[in-house]
Amino acid sequence: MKPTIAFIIFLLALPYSSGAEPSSTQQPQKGKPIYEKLCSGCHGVTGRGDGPAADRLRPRPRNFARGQYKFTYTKFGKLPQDKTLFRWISEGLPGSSMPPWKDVLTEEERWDLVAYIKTFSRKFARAKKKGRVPKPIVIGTAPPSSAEDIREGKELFLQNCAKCHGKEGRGAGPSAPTLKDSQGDRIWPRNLTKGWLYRGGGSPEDIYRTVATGITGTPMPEFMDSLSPEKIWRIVAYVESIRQKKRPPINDVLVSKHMQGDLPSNPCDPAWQSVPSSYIPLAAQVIEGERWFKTTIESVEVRSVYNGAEVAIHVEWADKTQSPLTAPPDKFPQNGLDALAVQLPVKMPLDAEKPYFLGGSSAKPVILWKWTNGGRPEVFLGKGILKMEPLDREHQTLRVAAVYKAGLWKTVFIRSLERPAKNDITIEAGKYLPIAFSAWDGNNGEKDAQRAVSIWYSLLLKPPVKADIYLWPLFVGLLIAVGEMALAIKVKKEKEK
Amino acid sequence: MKSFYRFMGVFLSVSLIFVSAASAMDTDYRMLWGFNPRKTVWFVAQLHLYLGAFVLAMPIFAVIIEYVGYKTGRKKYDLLAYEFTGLLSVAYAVTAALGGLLIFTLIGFYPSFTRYMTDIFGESMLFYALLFFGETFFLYFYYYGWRRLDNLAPLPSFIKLGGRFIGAVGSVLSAGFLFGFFGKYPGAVQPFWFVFFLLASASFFLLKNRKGLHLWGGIWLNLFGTAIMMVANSWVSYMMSPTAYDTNSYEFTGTLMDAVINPLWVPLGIHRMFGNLAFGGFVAGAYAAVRFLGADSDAQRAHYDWMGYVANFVGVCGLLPLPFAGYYLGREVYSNSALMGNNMMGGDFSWTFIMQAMLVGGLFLFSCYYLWTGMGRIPGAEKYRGYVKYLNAAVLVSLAVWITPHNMPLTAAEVAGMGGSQYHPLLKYLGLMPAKNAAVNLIIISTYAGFLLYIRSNRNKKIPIASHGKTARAVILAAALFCILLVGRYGLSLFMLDPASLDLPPDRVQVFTTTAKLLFINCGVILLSTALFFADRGKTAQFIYLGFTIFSVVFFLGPYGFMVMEKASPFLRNIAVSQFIQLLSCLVLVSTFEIFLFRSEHEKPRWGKMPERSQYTLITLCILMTFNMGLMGFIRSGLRTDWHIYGLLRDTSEWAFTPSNYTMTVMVSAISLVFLLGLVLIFWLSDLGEKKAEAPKDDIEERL
Amino acid sequence: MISRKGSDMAKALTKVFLFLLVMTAMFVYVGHTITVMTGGDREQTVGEGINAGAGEKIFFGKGKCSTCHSIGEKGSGIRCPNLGIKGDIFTKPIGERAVDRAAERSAQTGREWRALDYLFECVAEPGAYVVSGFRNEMPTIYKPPIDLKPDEVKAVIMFLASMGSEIPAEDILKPTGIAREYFTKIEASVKSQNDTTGQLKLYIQGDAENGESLFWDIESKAGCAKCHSVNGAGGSVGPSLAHVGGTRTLGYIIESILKPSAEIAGGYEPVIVLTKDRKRISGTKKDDTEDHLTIGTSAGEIVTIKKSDIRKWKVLKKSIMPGNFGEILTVQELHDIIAYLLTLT
Amino acid sequence: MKKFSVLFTASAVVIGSYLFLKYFFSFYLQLPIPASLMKTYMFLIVAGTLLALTADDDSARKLTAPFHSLLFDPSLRRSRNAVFFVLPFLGAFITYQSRPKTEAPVEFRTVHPAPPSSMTAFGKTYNLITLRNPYRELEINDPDNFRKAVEEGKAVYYRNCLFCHGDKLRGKGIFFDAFHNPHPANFQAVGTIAQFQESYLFWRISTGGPGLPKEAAPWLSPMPVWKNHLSEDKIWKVILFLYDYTGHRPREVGGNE
Repeated sequence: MKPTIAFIIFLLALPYSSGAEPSSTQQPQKGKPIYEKLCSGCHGVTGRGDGPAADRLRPRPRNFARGQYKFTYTKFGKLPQDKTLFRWISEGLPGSSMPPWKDVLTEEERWDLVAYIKTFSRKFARAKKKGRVPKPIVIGTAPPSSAEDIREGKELFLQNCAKCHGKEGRGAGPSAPTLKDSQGDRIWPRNLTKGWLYRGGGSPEDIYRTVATGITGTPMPEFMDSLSPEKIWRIVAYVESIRQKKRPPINDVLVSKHMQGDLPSNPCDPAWQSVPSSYIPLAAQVIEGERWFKTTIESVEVRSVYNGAEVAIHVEWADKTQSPLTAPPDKFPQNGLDALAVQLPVKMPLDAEKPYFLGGSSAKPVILWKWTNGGRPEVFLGKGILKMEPLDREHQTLRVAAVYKAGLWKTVFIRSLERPAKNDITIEAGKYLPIAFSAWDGNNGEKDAQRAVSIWYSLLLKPPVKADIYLWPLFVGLLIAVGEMALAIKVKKEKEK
Repeated sequence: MKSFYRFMGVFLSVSLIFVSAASAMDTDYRMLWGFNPRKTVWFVAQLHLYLGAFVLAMPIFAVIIEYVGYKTGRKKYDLLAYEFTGLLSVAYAVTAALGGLLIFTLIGFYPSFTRYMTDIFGESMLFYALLFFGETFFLYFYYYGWRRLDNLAPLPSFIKLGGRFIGAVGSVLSAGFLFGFFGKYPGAVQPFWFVFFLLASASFFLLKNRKGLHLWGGIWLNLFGTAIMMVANSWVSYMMSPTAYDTNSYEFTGTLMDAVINPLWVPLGIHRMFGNLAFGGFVAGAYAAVRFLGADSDAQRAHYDWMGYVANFVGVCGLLPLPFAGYYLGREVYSNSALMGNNMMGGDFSWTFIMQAMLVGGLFLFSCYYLWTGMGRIPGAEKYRGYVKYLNAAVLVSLAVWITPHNMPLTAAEVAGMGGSQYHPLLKYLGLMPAKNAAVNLIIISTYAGFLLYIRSNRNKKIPIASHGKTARAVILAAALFCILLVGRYGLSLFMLDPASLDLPPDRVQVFTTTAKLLFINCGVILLSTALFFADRGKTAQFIYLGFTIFSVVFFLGPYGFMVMEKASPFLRNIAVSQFIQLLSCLVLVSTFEIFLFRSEHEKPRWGKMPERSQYTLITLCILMTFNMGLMGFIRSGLRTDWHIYGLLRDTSEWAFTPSNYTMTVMVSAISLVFLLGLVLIFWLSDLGEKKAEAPKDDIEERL
Repeated sequence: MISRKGSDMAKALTKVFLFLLVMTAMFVYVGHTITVMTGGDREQTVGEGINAGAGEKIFFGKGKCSTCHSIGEKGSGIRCPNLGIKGDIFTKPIGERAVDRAAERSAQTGREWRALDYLFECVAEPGAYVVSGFRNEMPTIYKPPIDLKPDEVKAVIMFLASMGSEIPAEDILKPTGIAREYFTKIEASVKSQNDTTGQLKLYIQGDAENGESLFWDIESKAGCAKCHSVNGAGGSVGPSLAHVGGTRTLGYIIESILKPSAEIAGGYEPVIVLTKDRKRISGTKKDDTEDHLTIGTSAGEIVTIKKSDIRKWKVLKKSIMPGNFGEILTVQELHDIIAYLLTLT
Repeated sequence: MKKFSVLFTASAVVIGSYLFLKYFFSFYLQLPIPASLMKTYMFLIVAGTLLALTADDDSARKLTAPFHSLLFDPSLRRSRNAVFFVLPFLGAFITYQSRPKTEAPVEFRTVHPAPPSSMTAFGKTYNLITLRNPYRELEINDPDNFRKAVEEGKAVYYRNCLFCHGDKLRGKGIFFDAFHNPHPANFQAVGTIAQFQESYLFWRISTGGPGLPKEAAPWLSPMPVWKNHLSEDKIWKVILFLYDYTGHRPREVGGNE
């Protein structure tokens, strides 16, 4: 018995063991080979953030030679503590290309690595010489927040943060398209609603730290001098309230609900709120043609309903700018068009064999419903990612509506279930229809093959629910109740005995 | 009344056979009253088989118990045997009637198929009907003669002498079957008929006194029953493995005997006999359990508890060899048609076999459980209580391995998680033959170990070897010799095996020698443990040999099987045989030791002191066995896929497809329900006609 | 005994009965779960045409190849050689392996073997050159109980060849050389099996020429051409018989003549029409529009009737083909006609 | 508390086994355990625990004691009523939960399909049976240049492969979520590159997803056709890097056929 419990405790405790104090014997020379094997691909052998992968990553890998570190517990621009570096090496920076290394490297190796990284910048040696020890800010623990705090936090947020992060926190503030970091690279304010992508960690203390110390080397300033800790905690409370903590689960089936009457054709129709959404992660199109590595559109959220005649697909995604911009910034003049395409096969596949997920092929083409900001929706026959042939517009029954608001595009695609032309697909209820998505962020310079893509998912028009899924539970419940009754009677009799 | 049923049953069967042979058939399939032919025939045939199994098993059961009573001189065994025989007559009549119904449905629904079968088997069908008269005669003799022959009054000396003479001559003649003087036949045909006729002849030695005469009648009742089963079996097995046909025209060209002695005839017969024995035991156990639950006095409870125990014991005796009989049958199916064999284990029926594994595993598990709960009624069993959980764990782990499929059902998300592969990288190995073999062997060993603990519970006084007589020593040495011969001979044959005979390249001979060496080591361990036994280290001897067997069968040959499967897969079946032989040797030797190791203190078990759940265990065993038989029937019939007679006569009806497992469970459940309810009815009917015997007093050791 | 102490026994029986029901429910539940998990009721997949895709379906379906052979990680059969890449022994897929094996066969027999020849040999005579380490236990797949047709055999070979070989499809469709020999063997075996099934083998002794004249002579007792066509000639009331010898089994042909109603060819449903002027017209339904019904009568004419003229009409279960050929034809004449039909491949 | 001990042991064993199976597979082996199998095993564990604990009367009584006292103990009246009230709803809820769900149709694919005997790329035809990595011999003959080639391969990897196959070559690059089915290959696992000859990798890299044979579902794989983006040279070098980084050895040509 006891061993059992001990074992369970042991199992539960397993993932949570990690040290935090630097080992006394950090050896940079031991860190060097590790660095060269594991880190130099991105950060470069010389630590200048110029590894082979560097220019294809967003954000660029850290340039250690500058001695500027982003998420530190020290004041803006100051050198970080060793244990901060240790933390980011161990846990990685969520949402960036920096993975956690604690599963590969021992604690000692990671400390050695910290020591080695510090040798790239002379600032550390100089500071050591002068006996300057990095002073961490005081954070404390997050106070409990009330609705009042959140409201006040929102006020503070609108005053201090909304210029870049936007009123809704999606990073779509007015100055968002103009930002660059200290190396002159374009940089986007964080979309604060997607909480699992916070680079510097997602706990309230982490958020406090970022607000208080800013992010060195970026336009994110430190607020610890201008705002009192209480105010910062209120901002944290507000940010916490708008942030979705975990990435939604990925579901391979997009379920379309049956409804009576007309489908909601307005993307902002409140009816859409009651339809469950599916989270579809997108990847940059790194596969064909002019490849593309730095997408800004990380995912789309899809909802769908249908009635006897039509199906509506509601696609929603975060985009920090509505492109084309009315006034593009001088520094980054790309000004393409935002767009989104829904991809379907031309024929319902009879077995597992589908068209090529990336735009089809000439042997097995796909249908693309493409909406472009400011243009008319078009239907293409896709025979490859770059071979999209527009289909005759007359026969099309596709309608698209789109609304941009506070960093969020919402679009609705509505089409008849019946195929509008012979060479097109009839959408049938109860069948798993392959479906895929492509998205373009114009202000990020995306067009044609340079876009974000998804793999195939399944769209299922779920036939209306039958009553028996409620009847069975009712039946079982009643059955149990009757059984209980019998038991109660028996117990009573026995007690009387 | 009963004779009327019986008469009607036999008459119906015989007349219908003639009708079927004579009727002019102009159509292949017919629908009658809108019944689904396939399901109707399925239903009737399975019901007939259930009752047939019951009717065949009960006499085996009764005769064994009666013989035990005769030898030990304990009256209560005799009464028990009589009680069971009383169930027989009504069941017999119903079985015959159902057989008639079956033939009628076959003629009705499948006329041209029935005609085809009649063309080949017509004569044996007539013979079949004639056998019934013998069966009926001996049934009457056995049942109604019981009271009159229930004493040891000697028979006239000419009968005694004649009996001995016939017995001696018959035994010698029957040996002729073994050595092939009456024709050479493939597979186990010769040994089977040797045993059959040996039993028939040896039974004459019993003709010493009146009780002996009665027992003789009982044995002949069984012989007729077996013969009837074997005749009917030949039809069924012929449908699976037809012989003697022209390979171009696919027409039957042989004689009746060619068709009867088809490859699966005897394997199926052996499997059925053990199956019937287990079935009979479990049905009788369930009967006792129901009587126990409804009993109104402690005396009755004690009686039915004891009855349930005996019945379960017989059931388990039938159950233990069943996996091996099944393996033998399966192997013959493979040899006869690799296609059919593969469809059985890896094709359409792989999942049905997973269900079968669940049921058989359940049988073993609940048999063990019954023994464990049974320890509660034995004083002195407390000291073994602690082992129960380990045995339980061993059985469960084996069971888990046994029912893990190779190709497991996965959701799309799981498939994606494994990169699109349909096999689990690790668990797939549990689905392969070597793992299954190891698991089955471990289950049997664990059940056996539980049984050992059980019988040891009230035998706690060790007997020193010096106090045994010569006979005891001789028996032990004989057992050891038998085991050494068994294991060593097979080891030697593996050692000498030519790789070419298994179509293997010469360098794979190493696999053979490794296995052979293991068997030789086993012989050494037999010697060692026998020596230990003679040095008064009996428990250690048992422990060493059991331990070695577990190591060798489960932990060595189990994993080794995977290697063999990769490198020399034809040898895998020899591995399985090695496992079986070692296990058998272990059961024999350890049991022999056990007999001479302790003296029974005769601390009486407290019969009747059993919790209700143990009785439900007996009922569960009966239900599981019934389901299992139905499921096996489905497999046997389904293996022919869309053929009436495999490869010879195609089933072109619209019901030729293989039904799903769900359809199977629904059908089998329905048939089982009808059968079990019918059984209650039969018990009730037979109860009506009987004068009530006094509930026997416990443990009256009454010499006959 | 039950009746005597009724209450105890009745209670026990009730409990046991409930217990039995619970066990049964569990059993059915397991069966249901397993059936759902394993993809519902079993269906036989049949490939269409002669191509690798069809061959794959046959491989995993009707041909039952996959019960013994796996392809790489796909399938669970282990008794026979893996046809993909697996472990140390099978480092090449079957198509590629066939090249090596063919070379070995050439060395053994002194004839020139190609990969294609080897594949045909594997199918036609599996025991001829068994892979070392495996038993010679492959059944003859073009004989019962698997009973593949020659085209299905070709499809399977095409599927095997598609894994790593470069054998052109035409070579498999029209095999030459050693492959041709084996294919001829397969065809011969299938044919002899078809022609001699059961008692039907009697019927091959007819005179096809006489049968042909009976078929085409409308005035004769048979006069099949009244309704049936061959290569465009003849009537169009019944189905065309242009390829009946090659596409239908002998048994089917005989049954269709003697028992025309047993199975009615699709598109030739017999109808009976009662017109408003009390005329009965029976025939096969050729076309059914909103206002017209076109039927081919048993006399061999095509009649179009206005729906407005029809009082009643219905589709029959009985073929309009005369069912009395068994009576009006002599056995010899019947054999002759069948012999002629068999030439129509 | 004493009388709960047997019940507690039973629950501890069941829950412990569940956690063990879950942890063992998902953390230790990093493999999913199929839900169907998990269900079966848990059924066996629950049944086995019950059987073991009811095998003798004493522990059976102890096991049922809590239920018995729940039914009969007057002081537990409230709990009894609560349990009686909750049970039907619980049953109904479980039934509702077990209604058929919409799951994507299962699509099996062959993960490591058989390669063709030859392939064409870079204007040449390669015989994949005899094809060797031209840089492999440097490993013994010229270790310095071999290292150089590996370093060049590393650069290729970080510029091209990193995004899917990840920093640690475990197949968990930044696009892992988006390309989750089929997911990028994990080169560290023993079942991937360690199983193959270098020519196999050359084939897979050069022809990418669309070059897969049908049984491997070429329409699903996002693997680019690298012969369109990389030179032959770079492909061979990146292969060197994959083996070098993971410490695996390529399978030697020939085997023991």
